[in-house]
Amino acid sequence: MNAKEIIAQRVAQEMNDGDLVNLGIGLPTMVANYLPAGVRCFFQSENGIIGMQPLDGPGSALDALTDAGGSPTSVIPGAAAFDSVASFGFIRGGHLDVTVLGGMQVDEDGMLANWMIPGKMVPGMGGAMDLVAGAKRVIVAMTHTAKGAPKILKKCNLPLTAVRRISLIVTEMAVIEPTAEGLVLREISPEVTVDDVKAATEASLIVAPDIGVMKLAA
Amino acid sequence: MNAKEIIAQRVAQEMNDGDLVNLGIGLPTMVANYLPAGVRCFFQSENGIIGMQPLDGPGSALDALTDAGGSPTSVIPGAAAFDSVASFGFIRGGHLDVTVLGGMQVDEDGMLANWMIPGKMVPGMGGAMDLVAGAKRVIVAMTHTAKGAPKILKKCNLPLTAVRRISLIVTEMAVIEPTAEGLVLREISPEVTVDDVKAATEASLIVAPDIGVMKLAA
Amino acid sequence: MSKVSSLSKAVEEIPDGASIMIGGFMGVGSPLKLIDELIRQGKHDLTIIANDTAKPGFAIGKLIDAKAVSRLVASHIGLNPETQKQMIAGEIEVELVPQGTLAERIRAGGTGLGGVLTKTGVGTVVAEGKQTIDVDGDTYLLEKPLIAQFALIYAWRADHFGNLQYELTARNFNPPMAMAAGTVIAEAGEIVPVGVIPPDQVETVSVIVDTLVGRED
Amino acid sequence: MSKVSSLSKAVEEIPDGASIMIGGFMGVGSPLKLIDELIRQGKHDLTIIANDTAKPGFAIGKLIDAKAVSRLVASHIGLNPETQKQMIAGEIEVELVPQGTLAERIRAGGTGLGGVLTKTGVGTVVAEGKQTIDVDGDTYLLEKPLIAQFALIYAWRADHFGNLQYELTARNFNPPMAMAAGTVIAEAGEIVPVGVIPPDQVETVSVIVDTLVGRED
Repeated sequence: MNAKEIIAQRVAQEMNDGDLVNLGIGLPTMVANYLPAGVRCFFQSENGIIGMQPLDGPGSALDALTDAGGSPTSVIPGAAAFDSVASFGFIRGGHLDVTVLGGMQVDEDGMLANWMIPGKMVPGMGGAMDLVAGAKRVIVAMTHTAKGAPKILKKCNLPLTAVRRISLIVTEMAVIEPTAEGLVLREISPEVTVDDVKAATEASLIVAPDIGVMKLAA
Repeated sequence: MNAKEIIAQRVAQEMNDGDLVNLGIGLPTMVANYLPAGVRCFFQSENGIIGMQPLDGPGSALDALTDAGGSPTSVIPGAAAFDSVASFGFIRGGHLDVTVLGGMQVDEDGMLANWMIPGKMVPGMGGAMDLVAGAKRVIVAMTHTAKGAPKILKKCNLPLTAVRRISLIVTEMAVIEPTAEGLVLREISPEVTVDDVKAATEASLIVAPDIGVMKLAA
Repeated sequence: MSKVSSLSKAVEEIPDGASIMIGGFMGVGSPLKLIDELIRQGKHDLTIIANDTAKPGFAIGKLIDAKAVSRLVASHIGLNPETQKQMIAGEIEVELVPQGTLAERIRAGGTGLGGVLTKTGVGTVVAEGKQTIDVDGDTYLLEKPLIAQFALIYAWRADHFGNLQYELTARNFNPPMAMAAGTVIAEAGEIVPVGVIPPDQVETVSVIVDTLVGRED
Repeated sequence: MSKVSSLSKAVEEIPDGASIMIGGFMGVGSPLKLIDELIRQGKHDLTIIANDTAKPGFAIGKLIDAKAVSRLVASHIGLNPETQKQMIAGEIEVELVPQGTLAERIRAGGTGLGGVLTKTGVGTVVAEGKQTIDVDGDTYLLEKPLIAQFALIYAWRADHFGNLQYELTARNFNPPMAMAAGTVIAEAGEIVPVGVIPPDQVETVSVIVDTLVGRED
């Protein structure tokens, strides 16, 4: 398994049956492929649908049915479509159980930066700021480092996505929970040691007394 | 013709083809019966419909299709139903061309009071405050006096419905336009004189230089 | 994942003293069976948020008749003399709210907005004690969001997930209320298999509905 | 009372320098023919309010390619490098707005609200220069209403009055934009006789639509 598959599989274990879930474009989208048996989630896409599921095949694509990246998608029976106003009503109103987003940086306060690099990349925040401000749980799914440099920092130096402590960080090396006391290292990958994780992390980590090993399929 | 019929008929002449119109319960509802030839209006009811029209007969009544008073109504082809949030979006958003409401008092500043008599009658404002604050034109359709006492006063002593100068007052005696300069007497009924109107009005009236006579069917 | 429940069990979870939004406009689109069951189970001291109290002997009017309501937030009570009587006697505390503002306050509560900025009520008794906010030279009243512990909704049709469709003017306050309550109990005229209602015709999405009661319970 | 117009006539009424809301999300649900006609008629110096600018060569991306846009209010331009290029070169002034806030600001503009009170953006660069309002101990950003001179809408189906229906995720920003513009021009996939669309399936009501253009114009 590559890093992305490990992350997606571990994030999927955080889902509960019946959850309303928004998956960001890219890595987070892969989470839908790893849901534990018996767990059915309702996937929302912020462009206006609840009940998204992957396309059966290219033949069933419809111009008017796409995910938030503009790619064709399909729906489960019992899906519902609505406009952007209603879509963000769910998100901002606290109706979304979980959002899974990518991250550029997370810091010791659990703050997330994932939408711009000043002077370099200004794509716009899209729905990210509403998702981080409004979802019940915010899970950041990202590789532990970028080109060898830590992404989990003492303090974010990129512009924040929201002033809100996110719920969980899942990387290919570790599961880390931001708390009022700091970043708690909850699980490590079977491939690494606690010291490996610490070495790849700029922020201080509090090692949980009951630290476990990420359960991953072969 | 009785007073109410006169008022309804004169108010109907204010409507333009294609107008979106909200008629209050009671007298204002009668306006729909007197639209000039060639004038088709879209009647909105604040409980969530545009395209209301009177019921064909009792046999066609439907529990789920009523006017704002809860009485069965019907719809034109091309009508649309929506919730209360959308309904007041039209009203507050300035999409309503005309609202016709009853009045308890109107004063020299063109302010309307029509929703409560403290200590006596507190029915609640329903949609009246939104209608008066939001409609493009507010027409007050009311009898000129109540039990012989003037209803067009120097200053309202009942709680106001909105701080907004209404567009027109139509009574069985006169058509009066509130302006920045005061109440302008535009038309009088064929049955009365200017002095009759003045005698039945507490507020000062500015007689329009081109004052006319209300045109009414026999 | 069916949410269908018996009428009595659905209403049993509502405690005395609960805050409840109830859909309907003069009883049209009100969940009549849920209301009857509230009375049968003797619920009392309720806070009701609704457009109106219908009339004596009908819909929310029955809750007033039963003296089950201690606090009421509504836009209009003029067609229910019993509500006015109990208000004047001090038995019900009544907050009257302009109808459009009531709808928006409920919407704000359900969609995570901090309040409503409206011109409706500016300069009137409705503005007393409230903050006003100037935006680019215009003055708006800041009206606060409304939420409730429960919403009792009437839908024309539901599927077993809880997707809801409404009919004509029986829609009214039901859709925004379904978003603004902790627990949403919907009474449906008909309950159909999942997939029967096309995605474009779902008006209240299943994920916010907790319990379904059929009309023919 | 038919509102059907030719494509060229519908677009001729839009002057250079106009402010225009355009529906669509990555081009899905955008009025593609109206956009092409804006370019054919050489409109320029436009202010565009839209969720995004799609990608080069497609939908709103074509207006960017044609350098027809001088100001843009959007939530996301990451998939259109040409927009980013023109922004960095100072050719387009870009205001980036969180997507939910963009939707609510348009809704506020169309429904007469003085602004939006949202937690989204509080404490971030989005909050810079904006007023914050405290409501019962929580801090909200005051985001101002958006309106435009024109809205260009894409509907799956219309009747001749201008009642509109949308399809799945091609809905997105079209319904709120139709409420928030002085003149609403809708491009429809199909135009049917009045009465064909049932009242409960009308999503944008005819009274706010000014001009209709058929897809096969």
